[in-house]
Amino acid sequence: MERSDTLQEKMEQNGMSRRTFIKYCASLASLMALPPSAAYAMAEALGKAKRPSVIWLPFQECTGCTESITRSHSPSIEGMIFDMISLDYQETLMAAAGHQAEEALHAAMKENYGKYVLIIDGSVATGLDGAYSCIAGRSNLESLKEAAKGAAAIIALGSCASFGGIPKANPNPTGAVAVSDIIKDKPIVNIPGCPPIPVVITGVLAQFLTFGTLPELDKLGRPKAVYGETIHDRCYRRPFYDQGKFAKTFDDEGARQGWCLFELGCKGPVTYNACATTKWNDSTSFPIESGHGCIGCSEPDFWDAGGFYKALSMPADPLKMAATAAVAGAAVGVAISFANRAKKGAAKSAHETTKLEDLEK
Amino acid sequence: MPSIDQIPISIVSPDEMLTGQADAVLTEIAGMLKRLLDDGIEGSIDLRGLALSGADRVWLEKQLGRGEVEIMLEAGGWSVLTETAYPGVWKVMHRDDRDRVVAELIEVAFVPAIIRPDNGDVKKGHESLLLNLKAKTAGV
Amino acid sequence: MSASLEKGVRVLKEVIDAPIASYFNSCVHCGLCAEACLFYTETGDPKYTPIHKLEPLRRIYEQEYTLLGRLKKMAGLSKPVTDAELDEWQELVYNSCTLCARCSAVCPVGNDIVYMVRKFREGMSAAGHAPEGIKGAVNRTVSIGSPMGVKLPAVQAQMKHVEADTGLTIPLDAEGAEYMVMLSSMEIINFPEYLGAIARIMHQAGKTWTLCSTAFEATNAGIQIGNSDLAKVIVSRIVDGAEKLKVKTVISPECGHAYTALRWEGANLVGRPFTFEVKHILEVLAEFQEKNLLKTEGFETDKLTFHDPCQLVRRGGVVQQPRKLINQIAKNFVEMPDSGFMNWCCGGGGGASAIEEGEELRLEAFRKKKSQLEAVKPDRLVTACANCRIVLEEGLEHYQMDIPVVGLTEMIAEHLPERQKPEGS
Amino acid sequence: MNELQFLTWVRGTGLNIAVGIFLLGVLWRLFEIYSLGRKQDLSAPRHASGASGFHTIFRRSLPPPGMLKRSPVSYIGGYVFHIGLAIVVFLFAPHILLIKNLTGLSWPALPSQFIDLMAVVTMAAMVVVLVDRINKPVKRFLSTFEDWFTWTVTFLPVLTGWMAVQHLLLPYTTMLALHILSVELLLVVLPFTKLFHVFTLFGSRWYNGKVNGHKGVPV
Repeated sequence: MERSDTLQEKMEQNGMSRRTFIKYCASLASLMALPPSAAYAMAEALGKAKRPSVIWLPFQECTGCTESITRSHSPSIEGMIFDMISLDYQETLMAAAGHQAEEALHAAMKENYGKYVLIIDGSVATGLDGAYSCIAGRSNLESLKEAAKGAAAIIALGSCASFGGIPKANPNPTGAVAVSDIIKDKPIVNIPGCPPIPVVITGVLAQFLTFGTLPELDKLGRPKAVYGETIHDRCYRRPFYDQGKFAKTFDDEGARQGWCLFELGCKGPVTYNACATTKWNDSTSFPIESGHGCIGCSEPDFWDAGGFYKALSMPADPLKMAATAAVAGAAVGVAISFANRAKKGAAKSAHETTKLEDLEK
Repeated sequence: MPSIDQIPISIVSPDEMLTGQADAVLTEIAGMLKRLLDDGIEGSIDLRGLALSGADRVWLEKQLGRGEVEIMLEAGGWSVLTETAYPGVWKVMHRDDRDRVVAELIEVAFVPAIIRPDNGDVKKGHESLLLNLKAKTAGV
Repeated sequence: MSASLEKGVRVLKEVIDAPIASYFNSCVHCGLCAEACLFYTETGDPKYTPIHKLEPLRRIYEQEYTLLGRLKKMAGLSKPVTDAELDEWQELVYNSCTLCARCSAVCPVGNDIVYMVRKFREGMSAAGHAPEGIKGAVNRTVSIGSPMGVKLPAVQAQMKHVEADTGLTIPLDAEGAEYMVMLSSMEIINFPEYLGAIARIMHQAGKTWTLCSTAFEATNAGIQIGNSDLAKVIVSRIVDGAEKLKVKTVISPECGHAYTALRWEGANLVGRPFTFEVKHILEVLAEFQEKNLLKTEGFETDKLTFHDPCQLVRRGGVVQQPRKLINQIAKNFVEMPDSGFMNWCCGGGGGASAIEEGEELRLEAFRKKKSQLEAVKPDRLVTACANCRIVLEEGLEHYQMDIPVVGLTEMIAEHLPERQKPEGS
Repeated sequence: MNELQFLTWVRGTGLNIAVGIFLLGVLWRLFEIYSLGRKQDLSAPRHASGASGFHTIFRRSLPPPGMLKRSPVSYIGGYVFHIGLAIVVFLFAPHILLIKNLTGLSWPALPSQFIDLMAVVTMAAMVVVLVDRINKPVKRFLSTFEDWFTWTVTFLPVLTGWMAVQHLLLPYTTMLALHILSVELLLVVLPFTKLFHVFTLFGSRWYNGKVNGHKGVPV
């Protein structure tokens, strides 16, 4: 099937009006915290944009991110954006396989050198020279370095690509690291989440296509517009937190009343994401709405943050060293007491009885 | 002494508090109106990007009031564009085809931009009308 | 480090014990001990804060007996104690401390500060940093037998005088007597009434008693200078005398430190428990009173108040006895503010009265006693310590206050029925 | 390091290290101090000293006659600060939850509003005793770096805890992490500074009371 060259044409083919597209752009602009007027510019630019080449490399991942994007319940427009891009390599989605796929990848990289957008999902294994994760006999580490060279920008999709994610969890047997730990000379947008919210990636792509810019990022490389506030800040159960009303177990009266899940280990206060506003499953709900605390999946090292069901204020690891320290302290103490007693004893045996004349110096 | 259940209890939820944000919105709208008059520059405010409480929204709604025009727009879901009591100030609510609110704006313009048909669209409409006419003539 | 300093430090290493370690670690620098010390309250000079008087001792403790302190010392980060420093501290440890123990009584963390001063004096004296006045007193006590240089003939002269006066025999070296009576040289020289009073009281009570020719002097300047070796020499004479005469009880005279030296320190100095009891004369009198063996007649009618010697109340536990005794012979007994357990020191205890260069400070500190006395305006001041009595008299004279000071024992003796025949004779 | 990682560190590794040093330090210091021993008192007691040591442990918490008047700030400020601190530390619901988590023991909490008030009162009292330390010649004379330092490490947990609860200045998470960190600092320095009086105080009062009991001194 022949593809249309611009989105405008594609829309016309699908019988979609310009106003529909403007509305969609207005919602994207709102999500990306762009000024509302940007919607019109976006609509115009997107309408005329040529299909940029996108190369999507999967590393140590579970395909959850791909699932999240492709199973998004959003209307056809988001799918269309994907149609719009020239997804030249995506192992899971592409029809080609084996040598054919590799050839497609290298052809795309060569043809669009310096212009393509590189999407990575999954963390990069660095242990044993990256041998833990290979595609076509080449380590992810090698592939990443090669693909990054010609990329205009890199999108690290999901917590694994953004921060190392679950492969990096203690004890990290594969030496997993984030994309940003390897690539230092390219703009990288981190879209963490396990999985990330689908609309965020379309928003970032739309902005890149429209303005040729990447969204404003926070210090962890995440779009500020989406990751600017915590789940806790936007949580509908927040008033209960402020009133000190907490569910103590998952089946108590508090839980039934929909009270705050802080004491049940909710990581909402330390998790920066938009789940509480964009929600999941076609805007049905988000974890807290279903009665389970946030597990902080979009934060670095969330897997090792002290247990999903332990309140943030609780010690993560109840006093591992206490017994050892007590024994060591007692040992030090006993050693000093022997030394002290010896010293005191020596002073005593060296005692010279004071006589009257000794009172004078 | 009254028993404990006779003591009246009132629960104040955050939605019942004015944050003062709505005041600022009004001031900004006034500024935008002046720019529209002086320089013809249109403006808009993304209401969902502001931390407005329920009470703020109700208050704002009341302050803005209603004008004479209400436009329904069906494009991938219904949108409602309502003129407020202040001509040139529009309240815009976009919904998608599943009736979810996707954008909620205040637009300051003589006519919201989305209403004005695009030149290209008009041109295409004109062409298809001519074609239509030709077909009718030919068909007779 | 000079040999004497080395010796002093070694002695301190010997005496530092768990209580001292606990006390230093507990101190939070709250400064409340200063509020309890009359040298601070009357001068307002923070250097008289009791815990500060122990600073060199604290550093030696830290440098010698704590791991961190030893590491700091090894790394050369700690300030060593020097002769010059101890010299500077001599005034703080002796002149401005009477071992009155008010600080120990108020310390909120429970530090027995005066216990530490006493121990610190061990090192100070061994290092040769004791004041001349106390050194002299020790010298005389050890070599002559009494801090004022009183010898047995002087006592015998007194005895004769009292015998003539009372018509009673003063027993000397009477083996098997129930009580062995000790004197303080101040009493022998300044307050001879004491011996007569004892003779009459014992006679009336029908008790056997004796003086000891080898141990009549109770005061122990070794305790005041803080040197256990010398204090032991002095106290051993009494122990030997008491054991030789096989007495049941040794009576400490009206002298605070003599009582502490004998009652609480004695056994520890000689290294074994005593075979006899030690009692302060007031304790004995109170016992007599309880058993109805102390009969008096008549009452003092002028306004009396009682100065509690520190070593009797705070360090000795003798609080109620003097009050009961006074009330038997006085109609108008009033208490000074803070009297009893928290009474203020006269300013001359702990050997301080023997330090000539400390006189000015002593008189300054006496203002505390002056204000206590002004609050009740007594006609006469009763006490039970010859040293207090001398210091009080000096202070009162200096501030031109006309309040005579009397010893409680002799005051009681004055109320014994005249010329009463001993029972059964 | 972001907030979650910071918080994870302070409530994990950081807390382990702090509690480890604390326990090690406390045992080491207790041995170091009390193993020095003392000579047996050979003098005959006036009467058996009995429970006088224990009595003094409690009675020394009250001002001796006349002292309250001489140094009201030390006593009243001290009481408010120590009692306030005890209330805030041991009767605040999240702290009880923590103790329950560690030891399984728990007891009823006081209302958060009251704890909040107590925290403010405690801080006020601490500021007052600090000002007193600066103003009073004796206290200033006795004060060393350690005095200012220990005041600060005691004050910080109260301040950061209160600020975390009040959502002041920094996001709750960061403040909570700082709060836990400040408590860890307190735990680490406690055995090696004058703050160790929380342990030796009992020994010191006991020794003092025992000696007094032996002599029959009424305390």
